[in-house]
Amino acid sequence: MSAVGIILTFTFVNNVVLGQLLGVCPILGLPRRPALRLGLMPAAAMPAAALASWAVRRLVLVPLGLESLQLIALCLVLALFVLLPDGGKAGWNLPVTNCAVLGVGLLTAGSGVLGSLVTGLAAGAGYLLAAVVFSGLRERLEMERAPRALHGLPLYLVTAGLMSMAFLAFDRVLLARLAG
Amino acid sequence: MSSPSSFCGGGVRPPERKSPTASLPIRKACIPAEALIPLRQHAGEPARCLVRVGDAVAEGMPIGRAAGPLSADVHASIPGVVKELREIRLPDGELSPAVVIALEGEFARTGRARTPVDWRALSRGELLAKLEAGGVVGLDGVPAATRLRVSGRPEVLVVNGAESEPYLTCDERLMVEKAAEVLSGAAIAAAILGAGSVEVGIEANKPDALRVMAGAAVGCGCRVTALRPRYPQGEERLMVRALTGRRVPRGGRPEDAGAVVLNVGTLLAIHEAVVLDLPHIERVVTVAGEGVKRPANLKARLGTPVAALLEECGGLAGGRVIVGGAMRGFALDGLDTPLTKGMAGVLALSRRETRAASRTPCIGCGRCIAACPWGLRPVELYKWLEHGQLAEARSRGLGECTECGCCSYVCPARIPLLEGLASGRRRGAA
Amino acid sequence: MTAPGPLAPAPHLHAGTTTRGLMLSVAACLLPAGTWGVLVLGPRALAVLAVAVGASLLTELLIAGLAWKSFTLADGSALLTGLLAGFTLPVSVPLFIPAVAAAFAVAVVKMTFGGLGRNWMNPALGGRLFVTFSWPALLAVGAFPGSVSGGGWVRVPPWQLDGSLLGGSGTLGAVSTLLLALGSVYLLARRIVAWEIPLTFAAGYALTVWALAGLPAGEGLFRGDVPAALGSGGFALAAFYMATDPVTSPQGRAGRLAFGAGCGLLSFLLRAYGGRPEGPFLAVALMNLFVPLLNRLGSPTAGKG
Amino acid sequence: MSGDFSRSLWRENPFLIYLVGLCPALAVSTRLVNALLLGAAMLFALLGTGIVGGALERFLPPRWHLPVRLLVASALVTACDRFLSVFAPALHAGLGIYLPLLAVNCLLLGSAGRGGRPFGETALEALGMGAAFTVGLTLLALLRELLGAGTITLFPMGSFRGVLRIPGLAGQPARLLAAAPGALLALGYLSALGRWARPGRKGS
Repeated sequence: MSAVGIILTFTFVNNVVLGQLLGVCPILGLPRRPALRLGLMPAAAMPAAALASWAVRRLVLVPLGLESLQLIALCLVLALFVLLPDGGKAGWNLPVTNCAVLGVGLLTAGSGVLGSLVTGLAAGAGYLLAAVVFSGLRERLEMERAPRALHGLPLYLVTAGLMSMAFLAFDRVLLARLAG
Repeated sequence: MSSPSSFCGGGVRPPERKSPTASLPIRKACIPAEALIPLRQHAGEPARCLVRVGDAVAEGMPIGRAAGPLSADVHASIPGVVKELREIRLPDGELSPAVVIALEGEFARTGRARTPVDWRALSRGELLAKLEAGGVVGLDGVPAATRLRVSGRPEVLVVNGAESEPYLTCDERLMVEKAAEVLSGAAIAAAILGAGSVEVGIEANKPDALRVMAGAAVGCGCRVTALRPRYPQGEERLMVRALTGRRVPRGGRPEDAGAVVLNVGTLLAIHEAVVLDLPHIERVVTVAGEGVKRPANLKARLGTPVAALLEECGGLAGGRVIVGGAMRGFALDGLDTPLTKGMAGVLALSRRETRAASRTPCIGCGRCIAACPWGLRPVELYKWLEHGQLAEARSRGLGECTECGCCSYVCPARIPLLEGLASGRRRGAA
Repeated sequence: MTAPGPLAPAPHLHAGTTTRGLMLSVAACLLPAGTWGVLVLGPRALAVLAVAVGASLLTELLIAGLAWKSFTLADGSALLTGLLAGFTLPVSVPLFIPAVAAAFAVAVVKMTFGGLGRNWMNPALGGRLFVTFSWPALLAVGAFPGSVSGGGWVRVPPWQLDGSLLGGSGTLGAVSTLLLALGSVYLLARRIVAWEIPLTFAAGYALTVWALAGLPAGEGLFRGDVPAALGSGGFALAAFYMATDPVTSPQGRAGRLAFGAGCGLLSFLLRAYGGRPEGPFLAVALMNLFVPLLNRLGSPTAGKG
Repeated sequence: MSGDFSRSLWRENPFLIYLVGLCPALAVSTRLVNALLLGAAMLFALLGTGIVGGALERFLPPRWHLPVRLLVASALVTACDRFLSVFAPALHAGLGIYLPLLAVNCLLLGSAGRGGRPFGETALEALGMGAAFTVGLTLLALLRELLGAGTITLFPMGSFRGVLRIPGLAGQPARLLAAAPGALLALGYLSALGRWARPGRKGS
C-alpha cells in the first residue's frame, strides 16, 4: 500500500480508535481541559512504538529466530520507558497502559522501517483526531442533563459509537479511489 | 437631515405600539392624597432620612440626604405631614426605606411665577451644587451631578432621545412640548462638562420630535440626528457609536470614548433644578397597554401610587402590570408601588401583547447570539451560570451584558436568558 | 416555571416564535416536495413516509412517557424527524427499514442524550446511517432507478429521470430539488433557518464539483457537471433541511459558514470518490461531530479587546 | 470473601460499570466464542500475574512494580497465544492482535503495587475479576452476534460446525452491530443497564 493509502487507512478509513477500537478507554477517560495535550502524548508514542517494534524485530528477534516472543520484547521496551528517571512525573508511563500504542507496535509486524514509521504517524494522527473531536462532544454532553443511568461513561460510549458510525462514510471504495 | 444612522449587529425590532399616546399632550395628574416616597431612587445607597413621623413638610423640601456619590437627595413631592416611615420593596426587588406623606397645607411653589436664574453667571461648582440640591437623577439611576463630574473633559454631550422601548412616548412628548427647556438643560450640562458639541439622537419614528428639536436647535450648536428605529438604540454605548462614530471599548463606558450620554427627561430636570430652582419632584410617565382604558402621558408627582396613575387613565382592565419599559421593566404584584425618578412608564399588557408561551428545551438556534448587540453568546453564558460556573461566564463577557433583554425577546424556547444573566451579574457583583 | 404570573421576568414582549412553530414550519415546507414525490413514486412512497413518521412518534411517545413521564410530541420534533427519515430512504426498501431508521433516530440519537436539544447528531441522519450500514444491499444505489415511474400517478417525462428538478431518483427527498428549494426559500425568508449554512454548503459543493469532479473520469480540471450534482442525490434535502437543523449545527455565524463549507467539501469527496449517492447525508453527519469545535469560532473570551 | 466475588461479578462488575479493561475486548466481541476464549485467557493471565507479580513485588522497590507486572503479563499472554495458535489455529486467527493486547490491559496492570497479600486473597480477587470480565464480554458478544449476524458461534464439536443460525435474524441482520460502532453502542447500553439494575448503589 502506498504511503497515502496507509495514512488514509489509519487516520480515517480504519481510524485506530473509531475503526479498530484501540485506545478507547484512554479517550473516554480524558480529563476535559487539556484534551489536546493528553491526546498528543500517546499520539507521539505511536510512531516511536512502531519504530521500536521494527528495530527490535529486525535487530534482535529475527537474527535469533525468536519472532514469537515479539510481545515480550515490546513490553520490555515499554517497561524501559516507565523506568526512565521521573517517568511518572513526566507522564511517560501514560502510553504504557494505552493499548493503542502497543497495538500499533503489533500491527506493524510485517512492515519495513518506512512503512512502520508512516503507520505510526498516521495512527497517531487518527488518535489525535478522535481525541480532539470526542473532547469537544464530551464538553457539550457535560453541559446537558441526560438520563441518570446513561450519564457519564455509557453516554460517552454511545457518542463514540455514533462517531464511529459517521466515520464508516470513509470506506474502502473511497480509499481505493483516492490512493489508487 | 441625513439618512437614519444606527448601530450595526444585533438588536431587535419589537412592535412600537406608541400610537395611542404619541400624539396626546402631556396631562397633569391629580395630586395624590398620600405620597409614598422611597429614599432609594438612584443606583447607590438610600438617602439618609431627614424627617420623623409627625413632621410637617413643605412642597420640595428635602426629606433625604445623599449618602455617597451614587446617592441623591430626595424631596417631598407634596406638602403635608409625615405619617409613617417604613421599608418597602421596590419593583426591582431591592428594599428601600420610604416616607409616607399625607397631603395637608398649601402648595408653596406650584402655580407661583418664578424668575429664571441666569445660569451662565454661575460657576461650574455652583451649577453642580444646584443639581445636587435638586436631587436630579438620570434614567440609569446615576445622579446627574456625579455623571457630569467626570474627569478627562469629554468633548461630546450625547442627548438620548431615542426612546426605543415600545409603548413609551414620554420623552417624545417632552421633546415636542419642551424642546427649548430640554436644550437649555443640554446647554447647562455641556457647560459643566466643557463639552464642545452636543449631539441629539432621535429615532426616525418620531417625526414631530425631530422637527421641533431641529427647529429649536438652530443657532445653539446642537446637531439633531435621526436614528433607525431599533431596540436597544437608547443604550449609551450604541448612541455614542451611532452619533459620533466613536467606538466605546468592550466593557467600557461612554466616557472612555470622550462622550457623556444624558436622557431628555434628565435634561429637563437639570433645566428645572438650575434655572427654576425646582427640585426633582415630578416626572412625565407613559401609562399605556391594552389593559389601560385611556392611555396617556401624565405629569405626576413622585410617590404617586401606580394604582392612582392607572385610575387616572380610566382604570385597569386587566393584564400584567409593568413599571418601566416593556423590554426592561419590572412586573408588579401589587399596585401600591410609587412613581419614582427613573420610572418612564406604567404598562398593563394583555396576554395577546406579551405573547407568553411555556418553556421548551434549547434547540441551539442561535437567535440570541444574533440578537445580542454586544456580540455575546447569551445561551452559552446561561448554561455556564446554570452549572454554577460564574468565572467561566465572566471570562466569556458576562460583564459586558447590559441586560437589554434582546436575547429573551427572540428565544423560541422561551428560556429566561435575561433573568439568568442578570442574576449571574448580581452574583458576580456581590 | 415562567408562566405569565404577576412577577414574570423581563422582557415582557416576545418576538412570538415558539419551538413548535419552528418545527412545524419546517415540516410544512417539506410538504410540496413530499406531495409531488408521492404522486410520482406512488403509494409505496406514502407507506414509507407513514411508517417512518409513525415509528418516530411512537418511539418518542413511549420513551418520554415511560421513562420521563412526560408528553413531548407537542414540540413537533418527532414529527419532523420521522418525515426527514422517510424522505431520505428509497421507496423500494422493505417497510421495516423506515421503522428501524426512525426508531433508532429517536431512541438512540435523540432520547439517549436527554431529548430535544441535547442530541449532537441529526436524528434523522443517524437513523439513515444506521440502516445504510446495517442493510447496505437493501439501500444500495441499484435500488433507486428501478422504482422510478413504477406505480406513480404522474408520469415524469423520460428526460427528467436522470436529473433533478422535478423527478429524479426513487427517494422522496430527491424527487424534486426544485420544490425542496422552494420550501426552503420560505424558511430562509422568515429566518427560520440560518442562511449561512446552505450558502457555503452549496458554494463549497458546487465549486469542488466544478473544479475536481472531472478528475476521476479523466476529464481534467473544471469539467464537473454542477447542475447534475446540485440537482440530485438528496443534496437539497441535506443542505436545506438537514445541515440547518439548529440543534446539530453551530450557533455563531463564523461556525455556520465553516460548517456549511465542510459539508460541501465532504459531500463532493464522498460522492465523487466514495461512490455513495447519499454523500451529502454522510457529509452532514460527519460535520455534526465537529460542531462543538466550530462553536468556538468567534466566541468572545477573556483577553479580547 | 465470596461476597467480594459476587460483587465484582455483577454489582460492581468492573467491565460493565467502570468499563475497565475494555479496549482489547471490544473489537473481538463479534462472536460468542471469541468472548469465551478471551475471557479464559484473561482469567489465566490475571491469576498468574496476581500470584507471580505479587510474589516478586515483595523484593522490589515500588518503581519496579509496574514494569515487572507488564513483563510477567506479557510472558503469560505470549504463552496463551502460542498455545492457541498450535491447538486451535482458526480460533486464534479470529482474535488477531487483540489477544496479545491483553498484556497492557488495565485489569492486569491495575493491581500493580498491591502485592504481598495472602495467596488466597490474591487468587480469589483474580478469579472474581476474570469471571466478571468473561461475563461482561460474553453478554456483549451475545448481543452483537445475535443482532449483528443472526448467529451464535460456539466451539465446533463433532458434526456440529459451531455456528447456530437464528431463523429470521440470520437473513437480514443489522450488520452495523457487528462493525466497530456496534461494539461501542452495545457496550454503552449494556453498561447503562448494569448501572440501572445495580440494587441500591449504597455499597459503593
